[in-house]
Amino acid sequence: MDTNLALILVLTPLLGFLVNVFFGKSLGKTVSGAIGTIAVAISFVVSLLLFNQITSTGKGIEVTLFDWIQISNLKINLGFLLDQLSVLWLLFVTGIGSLIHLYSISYMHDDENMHKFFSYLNLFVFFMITLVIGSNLLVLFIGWEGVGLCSYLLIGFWHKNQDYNDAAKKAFIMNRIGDLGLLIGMFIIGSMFSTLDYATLKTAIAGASNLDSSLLSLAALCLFIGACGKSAQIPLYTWLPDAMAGPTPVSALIHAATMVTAGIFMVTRLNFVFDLATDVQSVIAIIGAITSLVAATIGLVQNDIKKVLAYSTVSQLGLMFLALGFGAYEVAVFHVITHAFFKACLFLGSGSVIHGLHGEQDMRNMGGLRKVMPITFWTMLISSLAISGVPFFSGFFSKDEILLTAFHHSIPLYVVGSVASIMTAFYMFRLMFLTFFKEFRGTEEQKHHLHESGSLITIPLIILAILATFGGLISLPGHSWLNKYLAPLFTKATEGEHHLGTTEYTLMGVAVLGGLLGILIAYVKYFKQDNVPEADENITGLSKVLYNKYYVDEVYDAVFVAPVNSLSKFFRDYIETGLSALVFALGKIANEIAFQGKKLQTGSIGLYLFVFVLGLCAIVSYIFLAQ
Amino acid sequence: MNTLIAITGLGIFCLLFEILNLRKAIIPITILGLIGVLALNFYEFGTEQSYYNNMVAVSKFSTAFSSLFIVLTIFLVALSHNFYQNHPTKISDYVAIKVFLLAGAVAMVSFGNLAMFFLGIEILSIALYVLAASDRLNIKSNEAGMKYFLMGSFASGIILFGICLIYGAMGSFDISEIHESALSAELPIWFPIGLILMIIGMLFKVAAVPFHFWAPDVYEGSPALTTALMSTLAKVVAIATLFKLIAGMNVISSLENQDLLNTFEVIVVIISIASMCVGNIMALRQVNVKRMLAFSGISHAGFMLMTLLTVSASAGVLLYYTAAYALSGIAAFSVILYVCRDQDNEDITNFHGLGKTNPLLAAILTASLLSMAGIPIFSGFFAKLFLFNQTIQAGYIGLVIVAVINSIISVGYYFKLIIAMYSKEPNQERTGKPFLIYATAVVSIALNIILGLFPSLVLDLLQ
Amino acid sequence: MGNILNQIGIENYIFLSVVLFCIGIFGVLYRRNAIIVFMSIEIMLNAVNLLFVAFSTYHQDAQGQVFVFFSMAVAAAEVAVGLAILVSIFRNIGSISIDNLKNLKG
Amino acid sequence: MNVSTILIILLIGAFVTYFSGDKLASKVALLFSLAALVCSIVLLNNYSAGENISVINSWITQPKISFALNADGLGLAMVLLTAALTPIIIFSSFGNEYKNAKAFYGLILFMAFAMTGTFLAADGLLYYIFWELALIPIYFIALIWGNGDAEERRKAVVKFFIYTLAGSLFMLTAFIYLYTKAGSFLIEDLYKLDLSACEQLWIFLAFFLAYAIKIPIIPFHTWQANVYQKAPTVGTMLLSGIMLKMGLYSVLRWQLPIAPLAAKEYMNIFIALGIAGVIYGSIVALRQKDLKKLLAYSSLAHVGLIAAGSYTLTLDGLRGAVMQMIAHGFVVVGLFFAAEVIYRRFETREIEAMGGIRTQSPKFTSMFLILVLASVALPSTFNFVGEFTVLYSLSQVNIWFAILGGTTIILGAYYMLRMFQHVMLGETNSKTFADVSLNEGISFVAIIAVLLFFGFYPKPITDLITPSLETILQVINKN
Repeated sequence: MDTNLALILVLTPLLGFLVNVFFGKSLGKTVSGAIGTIAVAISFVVSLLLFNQITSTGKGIEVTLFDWIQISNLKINLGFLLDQLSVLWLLFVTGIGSLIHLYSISYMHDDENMHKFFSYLNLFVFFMITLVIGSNLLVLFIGWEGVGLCSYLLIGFWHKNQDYNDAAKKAFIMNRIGDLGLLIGMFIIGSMFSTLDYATLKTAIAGASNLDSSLLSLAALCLFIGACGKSAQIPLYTWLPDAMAGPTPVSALIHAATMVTAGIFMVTRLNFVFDLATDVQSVIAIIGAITSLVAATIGLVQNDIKKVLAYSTVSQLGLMFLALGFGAYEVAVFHVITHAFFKACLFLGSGSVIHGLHGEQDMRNMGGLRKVMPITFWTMLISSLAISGVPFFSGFFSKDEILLTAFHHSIPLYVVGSVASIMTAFYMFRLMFLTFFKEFRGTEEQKHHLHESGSLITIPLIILAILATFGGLISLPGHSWLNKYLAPLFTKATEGEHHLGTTEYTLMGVAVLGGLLGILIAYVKYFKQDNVPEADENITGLSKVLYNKYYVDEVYDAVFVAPVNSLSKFFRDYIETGLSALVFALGKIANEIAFQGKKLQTGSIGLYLFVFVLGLCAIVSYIFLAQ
Repeated sequence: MNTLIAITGLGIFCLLFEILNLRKAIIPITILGLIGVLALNFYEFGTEQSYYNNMVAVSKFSTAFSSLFIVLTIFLVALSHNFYQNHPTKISDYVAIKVFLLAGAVAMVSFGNLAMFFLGIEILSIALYVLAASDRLNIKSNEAGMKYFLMGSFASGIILFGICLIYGAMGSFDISEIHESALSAELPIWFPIGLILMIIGMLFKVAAVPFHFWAPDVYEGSPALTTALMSTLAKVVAIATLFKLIAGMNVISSLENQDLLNTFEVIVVIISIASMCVGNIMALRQVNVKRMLAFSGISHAGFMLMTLLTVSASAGVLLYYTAAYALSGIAAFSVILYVCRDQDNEDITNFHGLGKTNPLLAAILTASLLSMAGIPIFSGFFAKLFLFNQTIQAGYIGLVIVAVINSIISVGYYFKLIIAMYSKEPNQERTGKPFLIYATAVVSIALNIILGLFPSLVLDLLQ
Repeated sequence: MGNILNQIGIENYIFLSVVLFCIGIFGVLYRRNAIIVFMSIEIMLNAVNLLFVAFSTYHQDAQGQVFVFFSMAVAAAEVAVGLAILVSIFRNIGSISIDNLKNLKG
Repeated sequence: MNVSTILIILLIGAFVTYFSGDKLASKVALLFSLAALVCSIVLLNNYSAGENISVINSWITQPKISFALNADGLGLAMVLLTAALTPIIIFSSFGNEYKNAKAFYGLILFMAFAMTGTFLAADGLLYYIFWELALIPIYFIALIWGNGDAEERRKAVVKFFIYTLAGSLFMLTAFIYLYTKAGSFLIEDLYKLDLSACEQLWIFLAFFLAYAIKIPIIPFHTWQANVYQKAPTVGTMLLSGIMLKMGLYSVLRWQLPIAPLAAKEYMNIFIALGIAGVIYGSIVALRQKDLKKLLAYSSLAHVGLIAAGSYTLTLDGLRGAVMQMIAHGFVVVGLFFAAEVIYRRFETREIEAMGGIRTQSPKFTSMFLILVLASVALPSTFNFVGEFTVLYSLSQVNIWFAILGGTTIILGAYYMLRMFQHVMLGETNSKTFADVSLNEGISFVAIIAVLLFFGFYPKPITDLITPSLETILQVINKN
């Protein structure tokens, strides 16, 4: 029964993928879209059933299909583990997934390769589900690389444009760097505990006496590198902003709501490992904090609406890692969920705007859209309030939890986090004001076609906006349903449960004020004085550095990519030719000797006989000498 | 012994046919006769006998090698049909000379007395002088004949001197007696010298460095068929005789004087290494195929000389090696004869595109070259293998490594020819499929491959 | 007969014929006229023949002298062939100097 | 019925093909190769049923050489690889017209015969003979039917032949030396020998020379890229798909068990060489202009990893190596075939001249992409299973080996995706590109099916090879 459920859960998206690949073109756009959406919707229903089951029984379901890879000391089987964590993830992956599929039916309708788009999306959902419900690290790795592949395919969806392809390639390779880390981590864990299975690993670690903690920390660090790759943390974050080359629904689904949270999922999954590696945890916290700040600062000055959202995603992910670093896994998970809601909503909203403006993404050419697309406006406004941490929206609770935890562990990181969230509030409302208020700054021709998007686009927006509003209720400070729900996962006493004392309230207040402050600045700067960001060329000073993302890409190019390429050229042109010349040289030498030897063969009998006699004398005299 | 007589008789018959105007019949009858002789020889195989107070001593060794010589002669006679088409009057002479030459060869491997040995050599050599110069009007042929004659007779002089010194030391020409006294008596110093002189003379005949200079010039100058004879029959005879000389007198192993033995082995090692290296390297830059094969022959002489280090054990190996080498040589030369029928030279360019015009002959030539290069399943490979095996067991691993390096070099020039045949465009019409040439080529290469598949056939004959 | 060898030791015969032999060799090496080269070769052979005879006396055994006949006959045959070749060369290039025989080389 | 049947089928096939004339040759060859495949599958069943399918007859009495074919799991796995790839390769060539086709296909079958023999031979000399025999057909295939400037080609091919022959002749010397010790060429007698460390070192090196050139391990790889480029694609497939594996297989079968002490002593050096090959190959592959050359260097990188895995002397290493051999065999054949498919349409192998193919040929694109992803070892392809196992075994020896070897994951993705981007993606190409024909499609699908199936379910292969690998390890660790 459970097996069948699990299989239905996994295989329906795969089925959708196959159908769309083989028959998509003949089925026609709407049908293939419908198929894709239904496939994911079915998995969503199944996840609901499973969720129901889990909450009632309270313990996870293990499904083992068959042995996969045999290695001397560890036997890896293809199996699923459906417990609180994975089912929770399933819920919002498939849920938001199906919403975004629905959205895409209308959004991608003008694209000739719509069936391909849906098949990729389904494939992505398939791999994401595999990632989430895998019962051991290697099955997770299948999904892990699989979603990477799908993001590669979807970023490069418009493959005629080589820049997009570059972005896709970049994403894949940067993920691969992380994946190597993940692999190494797996190797170390495998050799330490001779298992990669979560359950056995947990018991093994719990039972293990005198662990080699340094080795374990190394493993944890490697795993974290993997997480960095997937979840776009410093130093491997630069691919995510470029990934906005993909169609907007992709950005919403993969690069905001689901795939990028895989890193958090993995760390939460292996919390029992990370708990033992405290030094690595602090590394995680620091990196998370820095990432959130850096991304936020860059986000301040971006003018591409999707870029802003991308950087805000990076910075939000940073906050989540901050929480993870303090071992407050459930807090991170909480923020993952709320973030999934409002960030998906924001992306879809921006998508609807871009759709309305026929592909215009630069906020400097927008404005005044409030009247023409009210639904988009309101939904996005709600989400922005949520992300800025305005009270009683979902984001308020989750972000607050994180900052609280940070405050309890380390004041500096708390400060960094708070600054980041203030900035978040600012650039989000900068976005809102530039996009929706004042007069329209685009071309007349665009102005003509301005219209609110169709119902297929607005319905998901509304649903997500509602979730973004009330999502916080799942973990109200004080009595959190989420914490209880996740409790069985964690070995240590759960962190987030703060009894609400004065400090907490003051901190809340501070956070709220910070958020409002950010909004206020944005209001003053872009509504009262209604200045519009300058054109690229006359951006100067600090903002130029920020606008160019601290030139990180350029640095990476100079430090890693360029050397490898020049090295490759060098090898190709010199080492290779040199080596083969070396081999040929042997033959050349022989030929040269032969050439000289031919001169000896003069054809004169006298010489021949002379040599004959010489040889004779040599031999005879040798005999005498040897005697 | 009977073999020897029969062969001589056959020779005389050939001359008689000329008188009786039976030219047409000469070649078929000679071939049949030789086949008969071959049968006779097989019949003699295994009988250990000596005739005319040990002038001729028939042994397994002698009969085995005689059969090889006879087979080779059959091929050569078969080839001569097309070769001498243009001047039919001479054909009887040429065939007769070949047969007498064979008689000399048989005498050389079955001598029991140095006199017989000397006579055998001279019969062979004189016949070869004649054949080398046989293309009277061609200066090259004259020059070849002259060179071969001068150096050959010089070498015979050396050999004669050697025989003389040995006689002086031992007071006898009889191998077995020499052997006896070599074991017992205190040897005068000129005995080893005489021995060395004889060996040097034979080394000249097998064209080992540094006594090899004649070979390329003579091979190139002589008519192709003669070259074929020299590079297959003559070389094989010489090396076999040298082997028998050393083995038969058994002086080397019986010398109680150890350091003389070492001296001898050092000399052999040096000469064989030198021959291999010089032969192979010099062959790399040759454009004339006959010349190239001359140098490859020199290198093969170097290989064969390795058997002298393990005289007691390696008679079978030598037989196998010579058979493999000679058969591939015959196959190669029959193709060369066909290709260069009406060319005035034998340059590689003549072989361009043979793979397209005559795939069969091209394949045969390729096979024979591969066999010479020692690529598996052709007998050449097994010959090398057994040789190396012997030599390593005798402990000369360094020598074997040099040999291995040489066989790598040799591939270089053998493949030059193969490439010419397959990857260049044909540059001439090649008409006619002379039956005898095709037959010879096919049969000889077939024998070569059979030897490769069942080496024990030959290898175990002389155990 | 033995007394001769008593008076003159066998070594002297050997030295004599060795000297003759070397004269022959040098003749072959340094003379360019084919005929003279032939003669030098004959000298070599005859040196050997002399030694044969000496040895046969020394050993009191006739084989050596018999062998001399062999070698003489052979020498005759050789020279016959040699001269024949020489004649055809002379016909073709009108000279008997072996320095003209250098077409085959390399 | 024993293993010699396959050899007989292939050999007869070679001759029948040659005499069947140019018209029929390809079909006949395909028929016989399929027969061989069926036969090998039947044999596999008999073997797993416990039937003895080995052969041993004495052949040459002095020195003692016997005609011994021994099929254990490892040998059978490689035979299956050969038997499965040969029909695919032959079938893939149906799109091309070869002059003198009868000789061409005859040679292909003969080569398959020789390679199968190499995988089965249990007598040192027999093995050597097959090993050399395999060299001759590919030499002629590359020489006669190759492409590019004739003079260049000759140089490349002759270099290849002499180079490989040089290596193997030293192996022969080593074998003869072993014979003088053991008095027999039979593999089990050679296994029984216990040689001094010094002897083992020299023998190990002699073998290594032969295998390093064949595999090839850097710095002995200089023949590879040129020959791959010049040879006709069929030849390239045979070389890269099967012939390389001869070298790797021989490492497992002959080199390690016969000279275990040396293998253990200098393990790290040879692993390091292999990994150096991985990095070097990947980096050189980055900037190749010629598609086939790029693939050649990529396969240099992959075999480097396999070699490293085999030299770890751990069960995982050996097992991973074998699985990687099979996986790489299939994927590289597929990739070269893709190159050929492009060449049939565009008449070029220059990457610059390509691009913008995806819009015109969705089917081809997806197949090509799957192959590319397989070659970068995406999980759920067979290559991942192999690569994971090998890397794991390396990590057991030394974590740094795993890290350095693991760079193949990154660099491989880099050059393969770069290649894919410039070959397939971008603005629609001006030249029209017809999508894959049915024949081409079949070959691709066959390869992809194998890769994906074993990617999810490698158990059959693991079960097949593990016992024989364990016995080999026992020999290695006997003292």
